[in-house]
Amino acid sequence: ACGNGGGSGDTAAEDQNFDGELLFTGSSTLAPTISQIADEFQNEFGTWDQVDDSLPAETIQISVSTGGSGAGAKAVLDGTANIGMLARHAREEEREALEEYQEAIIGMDALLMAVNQNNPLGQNRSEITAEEVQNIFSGEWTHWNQVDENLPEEEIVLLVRDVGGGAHGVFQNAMMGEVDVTETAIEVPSMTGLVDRLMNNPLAMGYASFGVAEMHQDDLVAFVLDGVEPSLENILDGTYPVARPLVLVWNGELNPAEAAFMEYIKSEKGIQILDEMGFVPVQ
Amino acid sequence: MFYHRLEKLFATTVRACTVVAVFILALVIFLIFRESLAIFQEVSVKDFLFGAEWRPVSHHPRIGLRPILAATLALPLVALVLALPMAVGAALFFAYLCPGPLRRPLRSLIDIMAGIPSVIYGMLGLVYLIPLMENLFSMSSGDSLLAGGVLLAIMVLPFMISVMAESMEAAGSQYLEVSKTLGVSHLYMLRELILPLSLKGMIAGAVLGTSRAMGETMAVMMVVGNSPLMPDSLLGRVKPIPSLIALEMGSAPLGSQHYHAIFGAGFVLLMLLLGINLLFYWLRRQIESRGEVS
Amino acid sequence: MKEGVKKHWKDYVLQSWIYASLLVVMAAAAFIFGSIFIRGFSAIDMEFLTASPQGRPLGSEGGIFPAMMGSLALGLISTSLATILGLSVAVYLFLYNQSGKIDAFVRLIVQCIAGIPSIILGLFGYTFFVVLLGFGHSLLAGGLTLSIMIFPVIVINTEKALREMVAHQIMASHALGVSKSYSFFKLVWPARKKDILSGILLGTVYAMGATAPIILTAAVVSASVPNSLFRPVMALPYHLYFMAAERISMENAFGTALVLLSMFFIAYGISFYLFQDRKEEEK
Amino acid sequence: MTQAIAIKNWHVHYGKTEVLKDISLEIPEKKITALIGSSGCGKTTLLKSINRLTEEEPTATTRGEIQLKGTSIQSLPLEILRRRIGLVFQTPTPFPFSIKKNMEYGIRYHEKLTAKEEVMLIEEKLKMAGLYEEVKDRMNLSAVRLSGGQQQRLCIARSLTLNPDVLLLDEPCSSLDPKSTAVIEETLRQLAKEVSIVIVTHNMAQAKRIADYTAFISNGVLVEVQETEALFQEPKQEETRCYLEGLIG
Amino acid sequence: MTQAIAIKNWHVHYGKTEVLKDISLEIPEKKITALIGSSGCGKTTLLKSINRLTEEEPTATTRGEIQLKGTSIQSLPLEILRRRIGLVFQTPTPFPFSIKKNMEYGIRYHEKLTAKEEVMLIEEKLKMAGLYEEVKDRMNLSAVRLSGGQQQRLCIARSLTLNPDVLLLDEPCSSLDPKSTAVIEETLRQLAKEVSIVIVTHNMAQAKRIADYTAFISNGVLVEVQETEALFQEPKQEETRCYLEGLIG
Ligand SMILES: Nc1ncnc2c1ncn2[C@@H]1O[C@H](COP(=O)(O)OP(=O)(O)OP(=O)(O)O)[C@@H](O)[C@H]1O
Ligand SMILES: Nc1ncnc2c1ncn2[C@@H]1O[C@H](COP(=O)(O)OP(=O)(O)OP(=O)(O)O)[C@@H](O)[C@H]1O
Ligand SMILES: [Mg+2]
Ligand SMILES: [Mg+2]
Ligand SMILES: O=P([O-])([O-])[O-]
Repeated sequence: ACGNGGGSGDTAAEDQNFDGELLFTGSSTLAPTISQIADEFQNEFGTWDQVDDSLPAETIQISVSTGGSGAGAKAVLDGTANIGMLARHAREEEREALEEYQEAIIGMDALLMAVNQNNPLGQNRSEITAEEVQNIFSGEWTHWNQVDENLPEEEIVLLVRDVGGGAHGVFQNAMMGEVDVTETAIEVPSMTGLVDRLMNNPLAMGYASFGVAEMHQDDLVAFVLDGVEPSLENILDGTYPVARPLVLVWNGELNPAEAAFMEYIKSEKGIQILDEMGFVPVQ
Repeated sequence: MFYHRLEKLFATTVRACTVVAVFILALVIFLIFRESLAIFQEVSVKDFLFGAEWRPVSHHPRIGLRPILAATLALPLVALVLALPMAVGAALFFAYLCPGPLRRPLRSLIDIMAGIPSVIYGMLGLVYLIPLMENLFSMSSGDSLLAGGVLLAIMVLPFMISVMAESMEAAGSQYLEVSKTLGVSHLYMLRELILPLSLKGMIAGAVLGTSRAMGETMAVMMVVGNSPLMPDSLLGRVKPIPSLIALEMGSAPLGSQHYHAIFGAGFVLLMLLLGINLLFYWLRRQIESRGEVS
Repeated sequence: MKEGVKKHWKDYVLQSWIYASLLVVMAAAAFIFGSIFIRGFSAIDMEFLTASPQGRPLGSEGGIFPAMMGSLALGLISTSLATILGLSVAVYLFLYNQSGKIDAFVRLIVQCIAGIPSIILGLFGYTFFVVLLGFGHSLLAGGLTLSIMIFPVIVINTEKALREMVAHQIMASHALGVSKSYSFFKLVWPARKKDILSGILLGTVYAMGATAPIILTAAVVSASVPNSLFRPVMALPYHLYFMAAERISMENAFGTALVLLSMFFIAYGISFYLFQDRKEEEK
Repeated sequence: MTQAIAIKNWHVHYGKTEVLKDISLEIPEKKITALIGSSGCGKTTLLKSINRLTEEEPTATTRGEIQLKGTSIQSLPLEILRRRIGLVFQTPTPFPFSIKKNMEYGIRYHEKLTAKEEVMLIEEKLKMAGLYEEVKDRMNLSAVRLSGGQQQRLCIARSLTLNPDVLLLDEPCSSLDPKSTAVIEETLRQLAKEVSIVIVTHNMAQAKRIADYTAFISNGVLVEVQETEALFQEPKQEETRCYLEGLIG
Repeated sequence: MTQAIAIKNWHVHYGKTEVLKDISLEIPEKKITALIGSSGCGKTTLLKSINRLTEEEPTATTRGEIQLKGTSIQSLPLEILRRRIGLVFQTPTPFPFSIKKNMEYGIRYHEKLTAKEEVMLIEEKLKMAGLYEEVKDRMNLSAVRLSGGQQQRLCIARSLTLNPDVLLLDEPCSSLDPKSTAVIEETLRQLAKEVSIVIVTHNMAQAKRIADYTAFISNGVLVEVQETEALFQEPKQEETRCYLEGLIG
């Protein structure tokens, strides 16, 4: 709970200003997890005074919205959300724009180079090199037989996140450098949507969030990248190159309600849910 | 006396609201324009409209609307080509062939179809149309200009039918009886009298339908793939302005170049549609003034 | 030849064209309504209508109650505002304005507002209501944005209803030396209220079905039942979009679509009934 | 002869077409004056000018002066003017309410009466319009269910509730059967004892039967006005003669 | 005297109101028969009955028989019947096409003519309707730009293109100026040499001028029919006399 610095005389005034409703906005990767935690939180306590008796007896109400990591940073910036969810590091501009930038890294995720389980390449091998990935995503190679002569001459259907997605920037920086992703790629507005399309199209290739891919292990093939397996350990120790943090950002001091919920996210319960959702919690 | 005193208040309210309504349009145009102004300080209008690439957040940002603009125009065009013949045919039916008792239920059905929210159309497109396209054209992925066009055609069809049937009735009903006295058949009358008379009504329906299609967001966004490519093939993927706004606006940081570029695109779309509406207004005036002569 | 009807080949072409078009339209209608009813019906049960979204990812289980309430709230707010504005404009044109030029001008403006695409209204709502006026991502901002969208519909429908008012009756009322507000409240409104109301109702459902204007102004993926004007809300169309585009649950997407569509049918039913009633009266 | 209304050099344009050209005409008090003329010559427009209903037509512009008992109608507040000058239209225009509500409509706006006074006033005016006996037992019947003739008399009665000095009637019998017509004509003759009446009619016989004076308008111009007898017997103008003989219109 | 049309015990209801009651009337061949009667008495309905346009009114029901030259009109195919019986309405109803197209409309449906035959037919009929000289140099002018009288004559000519045996005219001159009226009256007199004509008119003078026979209808009942002269001089029925003296309607 928050510090009880204020004298008890102020409680009435505090009650008046107390804001028991929180809005989280941002990463579509992170949104399901946060809403899951929020759901548990609401079910467990119901009203704020149950969380901490210095808080008033107002109903706990936590809303979660998505729009991509960019939208999360922006919402905090324009004041439309309490806390932004980012599935990447905050950009320099974003940090600068916020007067009192604050953040908490709650977990790690990685982007897996993934194809459908019936994909010709996926059935042939389990490894891919960074150079191949770059050739495919830059549009250099447009057909599967260019990746490997034995494969049929069929179009590579590329699935990427729209520019608002955290994955977009992370992938760009880690894999593409200065080279642009080809315009022919299909932009999908969320990670779950991207993975779903991947599961339904044998000719598709895309980058899948580790967490989301976990849930659909049987339908996807995730490649070993340059000899590094996308495993929990490799992601945590940074050997797997396309890893990204899951960050919550806000501006200034947390208010009592925000602080109380933040505490909960970092608690045993929060960590357990994060883990269940396929992410790698960090303390 | 209550109503003597009310009159002033009522008249003032009514007038004030009308003024407010007029100002809403000005405000919308002004604000969208103001927010897009900054982009034209970095990119020339010409480069903005006709630049070949839209990569607002690349390492080397390029802000060119050409493929987006082309898609914005191509989508309603495809929809129009598909919907127009059917709209005219069905409108003829509703205006002049529909048996009396079926008239109102069927017209209501058309009205309801015209009012179905576009997300519902988008969802149906996603679930049924895209797989269908993949099978029909053995595409590796069904998202395409054609899918968007087909979906838009289905969406604007009821709307166009309803506009056209109304104007066909208005244009032809006064001549029905005369035509009958000349002993000609119903079909003869339809093709020799009603069709030529409804020409302007059909154009109006087509224009209105096109303008609807051009501004449509949700349904289109769900089936066109949203790749900023030139629409050089019906089976290619495209990204029109409404999709661009809906997809990118959420994440463009307030005040960034990307943010202003999105407003710039929005302003272009707004101008396009206002232009079409002015055209329509002019057309309708033509039709009405013709009505007076006869 | 039956009844001496001579058929030209053009008649056959015309006839087949008309009936082919009709067939396409009817087939589309049957398909749209059929698929939504069949698939939607199996998704709907008591829980779906009364619970909040649950499951992981969020929305794959549970219900849509907050979204229904959110949509109703958005419909209510936008309708009340748009009605004040729309009725005023229609009444002004019908009773007060005496200049043909102003009449044409106002009509043109209304026509133009009707022509603004909903996504642009969303952009406008975001800059004006959300950021400039500081309403934030909220029910109020969304309601205001939607009210701009439906106000032309209400003007046009009200105008239609007023135009059916016999011009002579209005003149007769003027001839009795009463004021215009008296004419409106004592003559026009009692005589035409059913038509006006049904026109307004159609505006309401139009607002409740719109997605693009509320993405940037009001809608979130998860929120409680609306209880404040300054809070974001869930809304049926946005929830539907979220379910379908992110492939969270097609079943629930269809269920949501059916609920949305049912609202349409109810509204049309009411306006159909009002209309019927009036026809009876006139006999 | 005192005048109820004096029209002086009156012009009306609809948009650019002049439909009334320099009309000067005096309406005598407590008499019936008939306006005749072919369709579209401007009779209705003249009536509308008198109680300023032309102002409600978006495209109409007017010039000249009209006086009500010596005062310019422009200087009178609209409500007072229209109270003093009633107008009944060609097609009966009952409001789609009950007979009672139709009668109350004008009263309630202009006056504060007790329920009893109101009932009495309504009764009196319905009697003046010769409708009372037919409707007294069904005052709550919707007015649109009355026959055309009854509707028209209701409209006359409704105008009378405001105790007007002048009553303008625009072809009040054109859509009525002969019997209703006869009743209304009788009603008007009775009313003329107290009210100045102007009636537009396309029926020469009717003008002959009830009007004290008759004015003939052609194409927006007042051709002549005379005592009715005289006008029909010996019109001063050639144009009037042609019209009366059925050569025109 | 042979009859073009024989109407026997003809009734028409609109919904529940009977607007024509037991009409029996014979229309002589190659003569002009005028129908007179007050507004709403059923004149138009009678004309519509003759070429079965009443069937197009959803609420109309009919009883009785009408014969065209001895054959029941019910037994004739609709298209043939309407070809043989033309109908011209009160308001001129040209299609908003060129004069030429207006004339071609009926011809092209019913007949297969060479271009030359067609031109000649159109010319002939325009001459019959007394319009040819006025329009021969501008056959491609839009018909709606013609004056009212010219439009009405065009409608007559258009009906004539089908070579009808009978021509029905519903107040063809009511919206026309005296000069146009005179031209059309002359046209009808000429036409009567070849075609049987029925004309509805509210203008007694017109009936006197052109009709051989006149029938008076009142409230859906045929009151009397006589040679025109006789009817106007010595009407057999009291009701007719009243009507002619302007006491009713
Ligand atoms: N609101 C209007 N706008 C434009 N023109 C009008 C309007 N009202 C009437 N007119 C025109 O003004 C002329 C005179 O009309 P008015 O109604 O006064 O004629 P009238 O003598 O009453 O004819 P009728 O006997 O047919 O009632 C007509 O040519 C008519 O077309
Ligand atoms: N389609 C219809 N439905 C119901 N009633 C009708 C219809 N057409 C005409 N009537 C009624 O039938 C009666 C006769 O109408 P009709 O048109 O035959 O009269 P008319 O003698 O031609 O009158 P006018 O001289 O005014 O043209 C009228 O009372 C009219 O209201
Ligand atoms: Mg008039
Ligand atoms: Mg008639
Ligand atoms: O989690 P995202 O930022 O990629 O939506």
